[in-house]
Amino acid sequence: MTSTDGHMREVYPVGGESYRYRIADMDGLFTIEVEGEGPTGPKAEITIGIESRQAGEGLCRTQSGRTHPFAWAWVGTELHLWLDGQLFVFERAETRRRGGAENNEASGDIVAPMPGAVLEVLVGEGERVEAGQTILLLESMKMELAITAPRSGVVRRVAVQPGQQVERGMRLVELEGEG
Amino acid sequence: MTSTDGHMREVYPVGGESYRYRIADMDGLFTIEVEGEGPTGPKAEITIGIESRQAGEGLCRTQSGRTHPFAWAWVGTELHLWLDGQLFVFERAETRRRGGAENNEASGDIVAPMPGAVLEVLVGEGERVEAGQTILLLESMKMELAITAPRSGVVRRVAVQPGQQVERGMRLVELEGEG
Amino acid sequence: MFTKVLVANRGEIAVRINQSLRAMGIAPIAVYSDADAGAPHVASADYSVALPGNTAEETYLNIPVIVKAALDCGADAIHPGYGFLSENPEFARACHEAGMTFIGPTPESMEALGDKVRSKEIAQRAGVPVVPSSPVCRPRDNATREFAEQWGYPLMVKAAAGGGGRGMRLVQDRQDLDRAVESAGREALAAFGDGRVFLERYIANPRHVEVQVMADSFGHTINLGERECSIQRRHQKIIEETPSPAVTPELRRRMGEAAVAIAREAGYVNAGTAEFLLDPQSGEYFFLEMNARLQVEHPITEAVLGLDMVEWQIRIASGEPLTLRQEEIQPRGHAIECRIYAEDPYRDFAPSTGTLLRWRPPSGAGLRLDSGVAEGQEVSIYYDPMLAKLIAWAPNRDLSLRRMEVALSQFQALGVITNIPVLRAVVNHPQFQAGAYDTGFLEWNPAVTAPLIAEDTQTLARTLAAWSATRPVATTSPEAGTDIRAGRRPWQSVGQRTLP
Amino acid sequence: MFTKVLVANRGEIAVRINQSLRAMGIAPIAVYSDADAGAPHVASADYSVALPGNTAEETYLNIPVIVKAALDCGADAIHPGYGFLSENPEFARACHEAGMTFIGPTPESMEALGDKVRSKEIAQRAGVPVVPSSPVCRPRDNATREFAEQWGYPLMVKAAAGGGGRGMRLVQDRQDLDRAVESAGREALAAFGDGRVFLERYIANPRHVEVQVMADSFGHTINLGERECSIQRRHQKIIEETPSPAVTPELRRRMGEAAVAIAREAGYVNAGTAEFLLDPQSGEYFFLEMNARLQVEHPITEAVLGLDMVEWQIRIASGEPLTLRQEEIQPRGHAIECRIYAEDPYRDFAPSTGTLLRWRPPSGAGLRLDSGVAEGQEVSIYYDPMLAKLIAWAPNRDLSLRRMEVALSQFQALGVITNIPVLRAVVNHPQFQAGAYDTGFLEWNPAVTAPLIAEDTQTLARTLAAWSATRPVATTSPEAGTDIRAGRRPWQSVGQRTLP
Repeated sequence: MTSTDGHMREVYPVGGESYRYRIADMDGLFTIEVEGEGPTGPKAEITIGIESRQAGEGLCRTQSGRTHPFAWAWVGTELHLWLDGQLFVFERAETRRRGGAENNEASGDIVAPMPGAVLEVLVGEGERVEAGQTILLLESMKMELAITAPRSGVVRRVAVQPGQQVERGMRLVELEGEG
Repeated sequence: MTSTDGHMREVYPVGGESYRYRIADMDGLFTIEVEGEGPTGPKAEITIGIESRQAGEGLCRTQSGRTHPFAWAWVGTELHLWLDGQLFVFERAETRRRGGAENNEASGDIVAPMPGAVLEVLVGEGERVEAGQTILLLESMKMELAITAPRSGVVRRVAVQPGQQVERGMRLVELEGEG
Repeated sequence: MFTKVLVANRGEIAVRINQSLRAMGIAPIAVYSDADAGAPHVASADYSVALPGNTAEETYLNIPVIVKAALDCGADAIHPGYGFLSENPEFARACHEAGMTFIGPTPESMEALGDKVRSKEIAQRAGVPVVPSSPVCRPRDNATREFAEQWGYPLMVKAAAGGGGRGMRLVQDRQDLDRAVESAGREALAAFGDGRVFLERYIANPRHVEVQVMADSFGHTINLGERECSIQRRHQKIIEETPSPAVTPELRRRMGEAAVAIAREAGYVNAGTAEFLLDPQSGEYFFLEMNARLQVEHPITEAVLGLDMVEWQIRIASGEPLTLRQEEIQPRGHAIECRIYAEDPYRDFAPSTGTLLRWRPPSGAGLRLDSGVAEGQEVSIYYDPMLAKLIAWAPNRDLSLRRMEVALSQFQALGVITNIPVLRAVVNHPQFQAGAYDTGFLEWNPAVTAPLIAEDTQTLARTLAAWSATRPVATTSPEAGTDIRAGRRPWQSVGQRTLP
Repeated sequence: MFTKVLVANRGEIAVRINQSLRAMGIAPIAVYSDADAGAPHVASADYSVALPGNTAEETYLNIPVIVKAALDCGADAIHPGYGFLSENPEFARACHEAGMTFIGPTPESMEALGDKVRSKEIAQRAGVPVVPSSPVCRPRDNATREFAEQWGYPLMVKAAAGGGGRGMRLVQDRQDLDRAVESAGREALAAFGDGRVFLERYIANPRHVEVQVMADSFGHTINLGERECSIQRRHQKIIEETPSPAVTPELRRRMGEAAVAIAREAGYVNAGTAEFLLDPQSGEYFFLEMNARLQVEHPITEAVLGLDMVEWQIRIASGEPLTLRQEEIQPRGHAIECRIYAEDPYRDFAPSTGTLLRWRPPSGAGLRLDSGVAEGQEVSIYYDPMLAKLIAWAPNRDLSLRRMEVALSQFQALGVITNIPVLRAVVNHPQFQAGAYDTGFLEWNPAVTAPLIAEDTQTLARTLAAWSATRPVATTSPEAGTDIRAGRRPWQSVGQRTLP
């Protein structure tokens, strides 16, 4: 769980951009290098409160006196950060190689956006689908969610069947063509 | 911190009585023997929530359906138990041998009932005091607290001096005679 | 008065009903599924009964098991809350047959009013305008298609037994009709145990305004004013306020009288809500449906009127007269409610599950939190993703909105993704603040679901995230394993650092 | 209106003022001692300034350092809260001299009214009866002894600059007089930076009733009704309610007019409170003192009147007129406040310190929590042991008491000992419920500080304690060190056990 030296990938809420950090922790001191960003900002004082294995809280005060309460929690490999009433989600870059949801999508996989049960599969293997076409129905928390094709293409593989429980990020259908 | 097998002494809120427990923890199952009490009560189902090193919470449901939320926290060697809106404090029996506050009192010591600073010592060693006489002033949280003699006697030793910080249970004055 | 009341529900509404019961000196009895064994609605009750299983059908919709639990515990009455069995006349009948009071309307008026088709007929008899709609329909049915051809698209599919946006579909054109009817029917069956749906003419850009009514068993019926519920996503309300910025005193009087007329026509007893679509331009309103139960958003009415609606529900059910007079119903100040959902606004509001690792709601002047969860609780896939409701009251609308905004900005919820940033963005939106909004607000303002965050806040977030990632976890922390007394002070300053 | 306001306080009142400021669009600035670096009153502010040190003298009573902090941050005004510097005219003057507004009365009327001796003279000029008292006195002083001989014992020693029970002593006979004067003077000096004390005739078994006044700078002064504050331990209030069960409408009118007359006589501006002793038998009242600041118990007045008193304090200080008319001041329902103290009722209310390992306050209909702490926070020896205030409102007194009792029974605070069981026992006491109590209530009912607990509850407690002691701690837990995803579900059933 400790990532005293590693990269982090920002997945949220600023969609397009991706920042990498290299963090070196030496005797409680640390330096942060932000790839592609040079400037060094104002000094800040950080006060931390109780920490558990999964979550912690703190208060960050910059030199201008501006005060920012924050809190964090590890949700799987994601670091969820609450700051000034906003939520930011970061993902460790290493997990990318193991295949995260976003990565799969780019490769042609359609993944479950939430945990739930497969209600109905509306396409078959080899079938041609149009962008926006509903290909699968998921049920979660008493609601139905229609999973639509992100682009046109041909269904290479259907990875799930009706009634099956799925986790978030699990592959449902594999598309090929018109990538 | 783990007391999977040990004695516990009840110090609160039922003043006079003292209960001891022997707890055996084997493979997650446990039995509780209560010294001096024989009867076996109704079956109960316990559901536990998150636990940290120091605190935890649970719900106890007896066979009649009566439901009791509870929570506990370790405060030093004391186990604080919140049950049905009441607070119960238990102390591990072992600590008795190391000398708790109550024990000292019986032996003639007057101990600090709260943490704070000694403001004034009103008696000298060798001086005779009457029961109820103010012997020392403590300050804590901006308030003065007068420490009075629990019984008449002669001051054997004054263990603190004005300005000194004291912890709860720390010996302030030693009395002798008329025990 | 009752001695023991079983609350046939879960989550925040069961906790809230438990509180009123205990304040009245009545012992609440909770029921719970396997997943809810440690939930706050169980902890806040005096007695509890396990309902084995996890799906709603096995547990909170399971009439025989719930009635048996109530009998076994010696309950005098059952409060159904909202959702689940609250508008199921079979359940009300089963309670009566078992010799217990059902806290709500009679099965007969529930059948008549809870059914969206029959309730419209009642409204028409009471002289209240309604939105044109079809009889109950099935996919690929001729009558269904005829109605669709007559009124044209878009059209709404709605569950006859429904509420809360469940079993509801907007149909844009002919080719989607059958699938929508099918899908809505299936969802309605799962949610309400009743798969009947019907079609309704789609009114574009209306406001959704509802009127609360309360009636006792001696024929005394009053209205408790309106609630504006136009901020919706997927036809489900997320923010409500009262008084409505769109309702003039004259309109308030007319809509209030209309709601009371419908309740009287149906012989209605207990709390109910008449929902209307309001055309903000013309001031025309159309009766939509009557919810024959307590509403999710009842706390805002309680806040401006200073009363306990659940207490009145229980008093009325026990046979007491409603002693409030219509002329006493004078709202004071303004109240707004935000529903905190475990859902990801950045992933099209998909439900989010997990463990609530931090749950630190705000509190203070003018704030009320009705919560069904606690820190450490697991949010499962089985039930509605609404975690809590935050209510802000203030002497005027402006201050109540500001209080809400401040409170939302301080609400720490981590472990599951919530819609709090969206709620904040709506409350901060100039159009919302001006009161000039309708049910299309979220659709027309996609920016509120992707709020702009200042660049320096983003930079700070990135830096703190990197910093948080360096925090030692408990297993590698130096004091792990030592006596807690030796642990470091819970708050400590880590000194000055240069932040990029 | 102001842009930035520094709040020269800590704890719940600083958090509460921050909330009103933010709701008004004003940026709050917090100040904090070393021990308070992570406290909620800092987290709820937009800016913060460290006050090095920990004692009140070094930090929250340090006028030059606080004024400099305000200037450095560009504050337009300073809100002093209650306690600390709130009634210190030097501080108000220092604010004015630095070009900032002090949110409170003028230093002159503060000096006149805040001083208990001079305030009595003002009351007498306004034609309001007062309790006989001596001039400012010193130990072993002739005038002091003369007053004592004239009125006899018991006598009260009180701090001229005091409030909240600090610097107050009951003297039972002659031999204790000098020590009491000395000790009260020292405590007053530490608490208020002003060691002057005086003697006052002791009225046996009175009720303590206070009237809230509010005045703008244009001569408009109104009263906001009374608060009953008779439940006290060590002369410090722990439970307050409004309306008072002892005050008739006629008495309410007379006491309200008396309070306004005193404020007018003193040229008083902003919020202030006239405290009275009330003889419940004769209905006679005696003016006691005027608190020239916000009171701890102001939320119960806010609850029944539906207004934000801090907002009005700020508006009035910024030069706005008070637009509320006396005839608009109509209380609705009943409100009660319980002060949650970190103190051990079973050890003579000695302050309790430590870490708040669990802090799970109740929430819901009619409840308000004003809190200065959060779970994980350390409660230090340096400041007042009041952690939070719980306020319950309901349409009537009976229901508000019941709501409070239910809420207290659900309030989980572990890690420091609190007075919650005592508060509960008082609210449950038949004498309190009948409204027939006075300031001697706790003294005459020692049982409330040692409530009887049913034998089966005790047995269950013992068993659960033994059981809790068997719980594995994190360091020996099997999943420690594993990925959190593999951790066990946060709630799990451990099955059926036979409990002794």
